[in-house]
Amino acid sequence: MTFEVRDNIDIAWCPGCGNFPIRKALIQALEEMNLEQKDVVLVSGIGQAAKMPQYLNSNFFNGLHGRAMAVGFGVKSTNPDLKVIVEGGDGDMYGEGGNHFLHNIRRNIDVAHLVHNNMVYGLTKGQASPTSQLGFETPLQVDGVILKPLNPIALALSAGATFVARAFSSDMEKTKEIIKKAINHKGYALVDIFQPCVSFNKINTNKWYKDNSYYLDDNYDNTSLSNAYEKALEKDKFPLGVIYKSDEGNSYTDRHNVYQKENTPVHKRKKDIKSVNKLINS
Amino acid sequence: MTFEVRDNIDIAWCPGCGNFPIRKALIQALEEMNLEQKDVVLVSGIGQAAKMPQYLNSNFFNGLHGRAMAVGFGVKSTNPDLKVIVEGGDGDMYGEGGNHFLHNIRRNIDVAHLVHNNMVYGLTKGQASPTSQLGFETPLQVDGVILKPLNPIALALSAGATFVARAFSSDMEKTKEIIKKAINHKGYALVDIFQPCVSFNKINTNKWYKDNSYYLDDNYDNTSLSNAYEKALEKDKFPLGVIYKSDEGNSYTDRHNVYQKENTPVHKRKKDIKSVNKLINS
Amino acid sequence: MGKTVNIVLSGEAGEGLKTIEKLITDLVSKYYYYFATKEVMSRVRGGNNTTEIRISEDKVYAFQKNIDVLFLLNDNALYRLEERINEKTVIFGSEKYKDDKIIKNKKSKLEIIDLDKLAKEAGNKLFKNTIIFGFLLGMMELEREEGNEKIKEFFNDKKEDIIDKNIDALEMGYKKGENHTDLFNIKKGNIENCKNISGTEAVGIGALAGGCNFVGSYPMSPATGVLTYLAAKGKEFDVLVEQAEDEIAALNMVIGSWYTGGRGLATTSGGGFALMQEAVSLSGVSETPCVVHIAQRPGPATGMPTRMEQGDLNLTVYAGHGEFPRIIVAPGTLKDGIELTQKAFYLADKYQVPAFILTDQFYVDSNSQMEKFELDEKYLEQNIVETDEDYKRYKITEDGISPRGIPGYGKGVVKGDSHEHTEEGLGTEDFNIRRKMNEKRMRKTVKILEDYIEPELIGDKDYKNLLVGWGSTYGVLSEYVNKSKDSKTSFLNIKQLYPLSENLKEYFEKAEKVLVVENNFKGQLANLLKLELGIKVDEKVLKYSGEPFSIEEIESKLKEVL
Amino acid sequence: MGKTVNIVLSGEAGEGLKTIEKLITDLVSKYYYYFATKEVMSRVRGGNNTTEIRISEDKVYAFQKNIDVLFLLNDNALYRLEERINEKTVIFGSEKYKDDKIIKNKKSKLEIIDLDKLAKEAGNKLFKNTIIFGFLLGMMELEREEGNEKIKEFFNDKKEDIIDKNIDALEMGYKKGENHTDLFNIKKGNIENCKNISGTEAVGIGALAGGCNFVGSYPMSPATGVLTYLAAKGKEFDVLVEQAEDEIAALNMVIGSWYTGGRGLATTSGGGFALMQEAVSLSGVSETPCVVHIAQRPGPATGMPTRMEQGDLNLTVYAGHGEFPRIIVAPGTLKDGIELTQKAFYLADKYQVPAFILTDQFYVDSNSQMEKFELDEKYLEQNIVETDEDYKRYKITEDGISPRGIPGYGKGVVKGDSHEHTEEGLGTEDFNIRRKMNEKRMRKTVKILEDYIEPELIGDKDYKNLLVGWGSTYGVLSEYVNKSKDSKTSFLNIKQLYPLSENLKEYFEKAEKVLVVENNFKGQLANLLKLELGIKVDEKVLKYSGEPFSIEEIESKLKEVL
Ligand SMILES: Cc1ncc(C[n+]2csc(CCOP(=O)(O)OP(=O)(O)O)c2C)c(N)n1
Ligand SMILES: Cc1ncc(C[n+]2csc(CCOP(=O)(O)OP(=O)(O)O)c2C)c(N)n1
Ligand code: SF4
Ligand code: SF4
Ligand SMILES: [Mg+2]
Ligand SMILES: [Mg+2]
Repeated sequence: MTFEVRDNIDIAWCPGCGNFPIRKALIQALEEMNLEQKDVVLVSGIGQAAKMPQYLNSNFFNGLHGRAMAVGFGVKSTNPDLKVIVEGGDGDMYGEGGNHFLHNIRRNIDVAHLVHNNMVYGLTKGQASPTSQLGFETPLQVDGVILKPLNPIALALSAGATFVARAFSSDMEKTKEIIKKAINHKGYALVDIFQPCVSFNKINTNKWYKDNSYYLDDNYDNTSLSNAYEKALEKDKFPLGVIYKSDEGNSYTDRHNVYQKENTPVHKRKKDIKSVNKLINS
Repeated sequence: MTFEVRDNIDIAWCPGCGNFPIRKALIQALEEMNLEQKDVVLVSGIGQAAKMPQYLNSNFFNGLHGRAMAVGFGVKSTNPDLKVIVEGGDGDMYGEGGNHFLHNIRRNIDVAHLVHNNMVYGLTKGQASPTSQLGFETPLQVDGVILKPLNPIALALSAGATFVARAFSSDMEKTKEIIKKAINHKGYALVDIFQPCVSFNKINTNKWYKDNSYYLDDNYDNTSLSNAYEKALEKDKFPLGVIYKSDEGNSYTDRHNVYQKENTPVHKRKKDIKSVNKLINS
Repeated sequence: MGKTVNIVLSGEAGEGLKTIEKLITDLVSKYYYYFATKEVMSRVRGGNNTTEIRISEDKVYAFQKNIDVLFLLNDNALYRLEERINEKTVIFGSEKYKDDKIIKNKKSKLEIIDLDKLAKEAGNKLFKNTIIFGFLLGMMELEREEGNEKIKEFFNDKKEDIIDKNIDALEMGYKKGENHTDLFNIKKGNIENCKNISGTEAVGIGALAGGCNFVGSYPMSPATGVLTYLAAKGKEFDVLVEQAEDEIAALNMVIGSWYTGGRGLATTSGGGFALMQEAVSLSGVSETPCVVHIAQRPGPATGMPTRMEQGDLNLTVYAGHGEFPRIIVAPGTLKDGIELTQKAFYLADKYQVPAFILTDQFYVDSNSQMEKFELDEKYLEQNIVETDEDYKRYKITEDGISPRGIPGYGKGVVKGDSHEHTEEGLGTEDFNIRRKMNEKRMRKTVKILEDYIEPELIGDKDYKNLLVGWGSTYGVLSEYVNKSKDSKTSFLNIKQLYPLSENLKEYFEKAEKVLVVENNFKGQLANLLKLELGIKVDEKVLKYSGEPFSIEEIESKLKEVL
Repeated sequence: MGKTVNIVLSGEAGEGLKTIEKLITDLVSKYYYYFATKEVMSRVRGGNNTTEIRISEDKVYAFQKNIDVLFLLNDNALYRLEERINEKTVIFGSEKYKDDKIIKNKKSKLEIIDLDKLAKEAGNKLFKNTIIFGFLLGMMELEREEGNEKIKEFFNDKKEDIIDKNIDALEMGYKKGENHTDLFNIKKGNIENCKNISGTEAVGIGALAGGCNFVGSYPMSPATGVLTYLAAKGKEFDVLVEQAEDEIAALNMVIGSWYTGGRGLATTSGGGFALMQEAVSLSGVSETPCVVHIAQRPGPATGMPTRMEQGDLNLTVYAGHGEFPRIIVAPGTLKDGIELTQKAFYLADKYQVPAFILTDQFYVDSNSQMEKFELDEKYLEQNIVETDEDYKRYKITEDGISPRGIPGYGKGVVKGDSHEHTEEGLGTEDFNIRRKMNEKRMRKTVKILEDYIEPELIGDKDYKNLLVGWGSTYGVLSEYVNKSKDSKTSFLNIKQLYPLSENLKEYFEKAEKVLVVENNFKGQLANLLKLELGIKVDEKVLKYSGEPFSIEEIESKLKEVL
C-alpha cells in the first residue's frame, strides 16, 4: 500500500516546477506516518497546486477554486477519524478562499492546510496572486502589482491559528518534516510552502526563495506568540520552520456539543425514526 | 444643507441601541468637516448597522450583505473626488464580507470603513457574529460560541492597514473625532466601533463595553507598528482611539496607472470612437 | 363550511405578539380548528406587525384579509390596516382611537380598552399580553383554569410571585372578554390527534426524519428558523450544526459532509441561494448529494426580507452552471413539509443529486394543526457501499447511478472530482469520456421520475376548471375549493416541481380551463409546465406585492375569470 | 466554394504553437482567407495541443476535422489525432513515426522530417518554430523576403545575431517546403481591407467602443484574455482595470462603478458567473447597469476549463433571485463580437439593467479576417442626468425608466437601494409601492424590445429548412449553408437571446422544418424559443463533448435529418 500513483500517470506540471518535490515530501510524510490511504482525505480546490490529490493515491475531493477549506471542514467534522489535508495555491487559498481561511482558523478545525506559495497564479497563466510582491509585472498587472502582498503568517496568527509554519519546496526533507508536524498537530495547521513557478514567476525563482529565506534555529521558541509575530513581520528574509505552535485549545470537533456527547463520527450514529415520531405524536 | 434627515423619518432601530449615537457622531463629523452631501457617498451592506445610510441625507448605495467594501472600491476608484464611507455591522464586514475586508486593506483604497461591533447579528435576531466572545449563548450557538472571536484590529494590521482605530458608540464626541480622522486619512481607514445591542446581546452591554475598554493616552505613539500590535493583542481591556496610523504609502488611486496618467476621474474622461476605430482599421 | 372568526393582534415588533399567539393557539386548538400567521417588518423593535389567528369550526388554511376582531396594542397600530377592516369589524383600542378617521370611514365598531392602563394596574406593562390572553379566553368562554395552567406552564422558570400576578392579569382580561362572547359564536368541538406546528418546524422535523446529521448554514430570513430549530435539537438528535461564515462556505461544507457519509442540509433564502450556485454545480458534477432548503422572500436582491414571494423557482430549476439533474419539492401542507423534506434527503442520497425544498416566508411563519401520523423509516436508508480495492467512484452504469462509497469504509479510496473525470474520478480531457459521463449523469433523470412524488388533487375528480398551484398557495386554494362547493373547480397541488412527470398531463387533459395561481410576476410554474409538458395555461393568477393571497382575493379573482 | 487546405500543428503546451500561428496567419491573410483555432489542455507545459490553420480561396469559419497537412512537433504528438487523419493526410514527423500503427491504419502519408535535428543544426532547438514557418512559406510559394520581414518584426527586441540565425532557419525550412508545393494548390488572391483578430480581441475592442472605463474581474479561462487585453490597453484608453479577490467582489465593484457614472465590465466563465448571481440581482433591483462577458466552457463545476460548450444560456436567462429584466447577446462573427459588446454597454446604460455577452472558448480562442468598418459613435452616449435638489432616483415613469443621476453631478443626492424602495430610494415595506416598483422595472422589457438586435439570415430567403443557432456555431452553420448550395436550407443566427422579439416568429412560420443546433445537452435555445415564442422545433442537433462542431460533422448530421 503506497500513496504513490501507478507510474503511467501523466503529471501536468511543468518540468522543474516546485510542486514535484512537495508531492514527494507529502507522499513520504504520509508513508512515514504509517497512515493508510483509506483514512486520509486530500481536499483541494483548483489551480496547479490543487491538482496534487490527482497525483497521489488516496481519498480525495477536488472541488471548487477557493472552497477547499469549507469542504475540508465538512469532511473532518463529519468524521473526525479521518486525517484531512487541505491543499492548494496562494490564489486558491488566500484569494478566492480568503474568507474560509480566516474563519476556519477561528474554528481550529483539525486539518493540515498546505498552501503552495509561488506568488503567482500558475494555472491561469501568470496573473498576480495575493502574495505577489510589489512591482511584479504580469500581463494583467502591466505596470506591476500595487497591492501590498498578503502576509499569510501574520494573518494566520492574528486569526488565532494554533500552528503556523513555512516551508520551501526545494528542501524536500525539511518540508516533509514540517508537513508531518502539521498533520500531527491537533487543530488547524498552516504550512505556507514557498514554491518556485518556473513558467510564470521569473522574479521569485528558486534562487530568490533560497536567498530570501533562512531556517529558524533549534533554540527558537515557537510557543511564544510574540516571537512568532516578530518572525512573521521580518522584512529582510523569510523564516522557515514552525513559527508558532500552541496547544492552548482543543480542536473544533473536541469542543462541539455533538462530540462532547460522544466520539462516534456523526454519520455513523444510528438514526431511529421513533424518536422523530415523538416530535409529531407527542 | 445638512446631513440630517427630515424629522418624520421612522428609524427602525430599537430604543437604546448604540447605533443612534453613531449616527449623530457621523452626521456631526461630516458637517464639521464642511462636506457637501453631494460629494459624500455612504456605501453599506445589510444589517442593523448597514441601515445607517437610510437615516442620513446624502448619496448612498445600500447593497448586499457583506459586499459593501467591493462596491465602495468601485465608487472611489471611478471617482476619487468623492468621499466614500463604507459602513456596516461585524457580521456584514468581517463575516460575509471578510474577503473584501482583507483585500481592500491591501489595496489601501481611500475609504473610511466604519464597522459597528456589537458582537452579535442584530437584524437576524441574535446569532453569533465573528466577534462574539467565547461561550456566548444564542438560539443557534445553544451551548455557547466555540469559535475564537475575530480580532479586527490585529487582522487589519496584519493585512497592512494604514489606519486602524477603535471607538465606543456611547462616547459620541470621541467617536466623532475618530471618524473625522478616518475620513481625513488618505487611504484605507478602519474604525471598529463598540456598539451595544440592547436586544440581543445581554452580555456585552453598554456597561461591559465601558468596563472593558480604555482610551489610549495622548502620548501613545500610534505611528509604531509594534506599539499597535501590542495594543491589538491586549487581553484585559480593549484600547480605544487611533491605534495605528501610517503615511507610508499612497492610496490605491494614486498608484493606479490610469491615475498616474492624469487626475480626472475615469468616468469623466472623454471617449473618442476614432481611437477605437484605429484598432479595427489600422 | 362552518363559521370562522378572524382575530388580529396589531402591535410593535418586540411587543410580545408571539407570546399571545402561542398561548392562545395552544388552548384553542383543542376545541377548534385554527390557522395562525403573522406579517412582520424587517426590524427588531417598533414599526407595526400583526398576528392573525383564524378560529373555525372547519379546517382553515388561508390568510384572511377581513378582520373580525382587532386588538390595537398601541397608538400606532392601525395605520396599515385600513384595507382590512369594515363595518363588521370590532376593534379594541385605547381612547386615542375615539375620533380615528379610518375607523369612522370604515364604519367599524370601536370598543375602548386601555391595555396599558390595565397592565399598569396589574403591576407591570409586561402584563398586557396576559390580559389580552385572558380577554380572548373570556370572549371564547373557555375555562379560566385552563388559562391558568397555560400561564404556569409558560412562566415555569419564573418566580411564583410573577406567576400569581399573571394569573391575576388573566382574570382581569377574562372579565372584560366575557362581555363580548357575542363576537365568538362558534361551535366548540373536540379536536383530537392533532399537533400544532409551524412550517419551520415541519421542515426541521422532516430533516430529522430524513436522517440529517449535519447543518452548515448562514442565517437569513425567513430560513433561519429551520437552522435554530435544528440547533436546538442537535445534541439530542446527533446533528452537527455549524454557522458558516457565508453561504458559499455553507453549501461546500454540506457537500464535504455528504462526501464523507453525512446527510447535510443548508437552509437559506433566495439571496443566499444565489451565492450557492457554483456549489450546486459542484454537487451536480461530483455526484455528491446535497439538500438545500430555500425559504423564498420577495427579491430581487434584499427585496423585502420578511415578506413572501414564490419568485425563485426559476433560479432553482436552472441553478448552477452546466447541465445536471436535480430534484425540487415544494410543501403545501404541514405534513408535506415533513414528508417532502424527509424524501429530499432520501432522493438526494439515492440519486446522488442536489435536492431542493422550496418554501416561502408565509409557509414557514404560519402554524396550524396537523393530524398526527407515523413516519416511514424507509427514508432513512442509505445507499452507501463498502469499497473494494479497485473501487471506481464514477462507474458508468445503465441507469447512470454509480455505487457510492465514502472514505474509510472499505479497502478502496474515493475520488470526488469537480472536473470532468474518468470512472476512477481522475480529471480527463477525453471528449469521449466527457460525452459518456455527461450522458450517464443526465440519465439519472429517468430513474428519478420513477420515484416521482404524486401531486394532490383537492376537490371533485370530474372538474371543468383546474386550479394549479405549488407551495404555500395550498392553503388558500384548498380552502377556496372546499368552501366554494363548486364541483366544477378543483385544485391540483404539485409537490414535486422538478423533474416533472409526464403523468401530470392527465390532469390537464381533463380540464377545460387551466388556471395557475402563483406569488410571482412571471408565472414561473406556468412556464415550466408549458416548457416541460407542453401544457397550455389559460390564465395566470399572479400576485407579487409581498403579501400572500387572501381567501377573499382568490374568491374575487376567480369569480372574474371562471 | 473554392479550395481549402487544413494545416494542423500538433505539439506540447508551451512549445510555441502560438508563435507559428501568429507568423503564418499574418502573412497568408494578405493572399488567402483563413480561419485559425486551437484546442489546448488545461496545463502550462506538456500534454498535447493542436493549432489548426485553414487556408482557403473563400471565406471559411469552421473547425475542420480532417487534416490535410499535419506537423508533429514531437514524438508524442499523434495519439489524440487518430480520428482526424486519413489517406489524404500528409504528415511531417520524425523517424519515430516510421512504423506508427495509426498512420499505417489510416493509410496517411508520412514525410520524415527531424525538426529537432534541423533546429540543432540551425543552432538552437528554439528555431524549430522558425523552420516550420519557413517550411510553410516554401510550401505555399510565398516570398522568402516577406518571411524575413515578419521575423524581423517579431524578434525586433532581440539581438541582430538572433534575427540572422532565425532568417537562416527560415531558409532551411523554406527549402524543404519548396519540395511540397503540391500540397498547396490554392489560387493566390489579394485580400484587402481586412484585419486579423480573435474573438477575445473582438470583445475587448467592443468594450472600448462601448465606452468601458472600468474592469473588475477575476481570472478564469477562457475569459481571461479579454481581461488582459483591456489591461494592456488600459492606460491608453482610460480604463481602470483591477483584479478582484473573487468574482463576487468583481461584479460588486463593477456595480459600484456604474453607480458612480462609470461603465464597468466583468469578464468571467460559468463558474465565476455562478458566483455573481446575487450581484446580478442587485443590479436588477437597484437598476444599476452592469455588463458581464461570460465565455462559456463545459460544466458542471470545473468541467473542462479549456474546452467549449454553450451550456450556460439558462443560467444567464434566469440569473439572480427574484424577477427583473435583462439583456443577453451572443456574437457569432468577429464583427458581432465588437458590435454586440459595444451595444451591451449602450443598452445596459439606457435601460439600467444587467447586460450579458455570451461567448465560448471556441469563439474567443479562434481568429480570422474581419472586414474593416467604422464604429457607430452613438453607442458612447450616456443617459445620465444632472440631479436637482429633490431628485428621485426611482421615479415611476410610464416606460419604467427613471432618469439616472450619479453622485456629485448636480445638486441632488442619489440613493441606490437593494431593498424594495420608494421613488426616493429608501427601503419600504409598503405592498402597493412594492407592486408598482416591480411593475415599473418589468415594464422596461417593452422598451428593450424596441431596440431588439435583429438576427442574421444566411442563405436564401425562400427556405424550406431553417437551421437556428447562436454564438460560435455561426461559423460552421454559415459555412455549411454557403457551401451546400442547397437553396432549401438557410441559417438564422440569433444575436439577441433575451428578451426575444415576437418578430422572430416570422422566420419560423416560413420554415417547414426547424432545426436548432447547439453545443449543449438540453437544447437550451430551442427550449427558450418554445417557451418565449411558442416555436415548435423539429430537431435538435446537439453536441456536448467539449469539442466544437466540425464542418464534416454538421454535413453528415444534417444529411441524416434533412
Ligand atoms: C470560481 C473560479 N474562478 C476562477 C477560476 C480560474 N482559476 C483556476 S486556478 C486559478 C488561480 C491559480 O492560482 P493559485 O491558486 O495560486 O494556484 P497555482 O496554479 O499558482 O498553483 C484561477 C483563477 C476557477 N477555476 N474558478
Ligand atoms: C447573502 C445574505 N445572507 C444573509 C443575509 C441575512 N442577514 C441580514 S443582516 C445579517 C447579519 C447582521 O449582523 P451584523 O452584520 O453584525 O449587523 P447588525 O444587525 O448586528 O448591525 C444577516 C445574516 C442577507 N441579507 N444576505
Ligand atoms: S505554471 Fe508554474 S506552478 Fe504551474 S506547473 Fe508550471 S511551474 Fe508549476
Ligand atoms: S437589534 Fe440590537 S443592533 Fe439592532 S437595532 Fe436593536 S439594539 Fe440595535
Ligand atoms: Mg499560485
Ligand atoms: Mg452585529
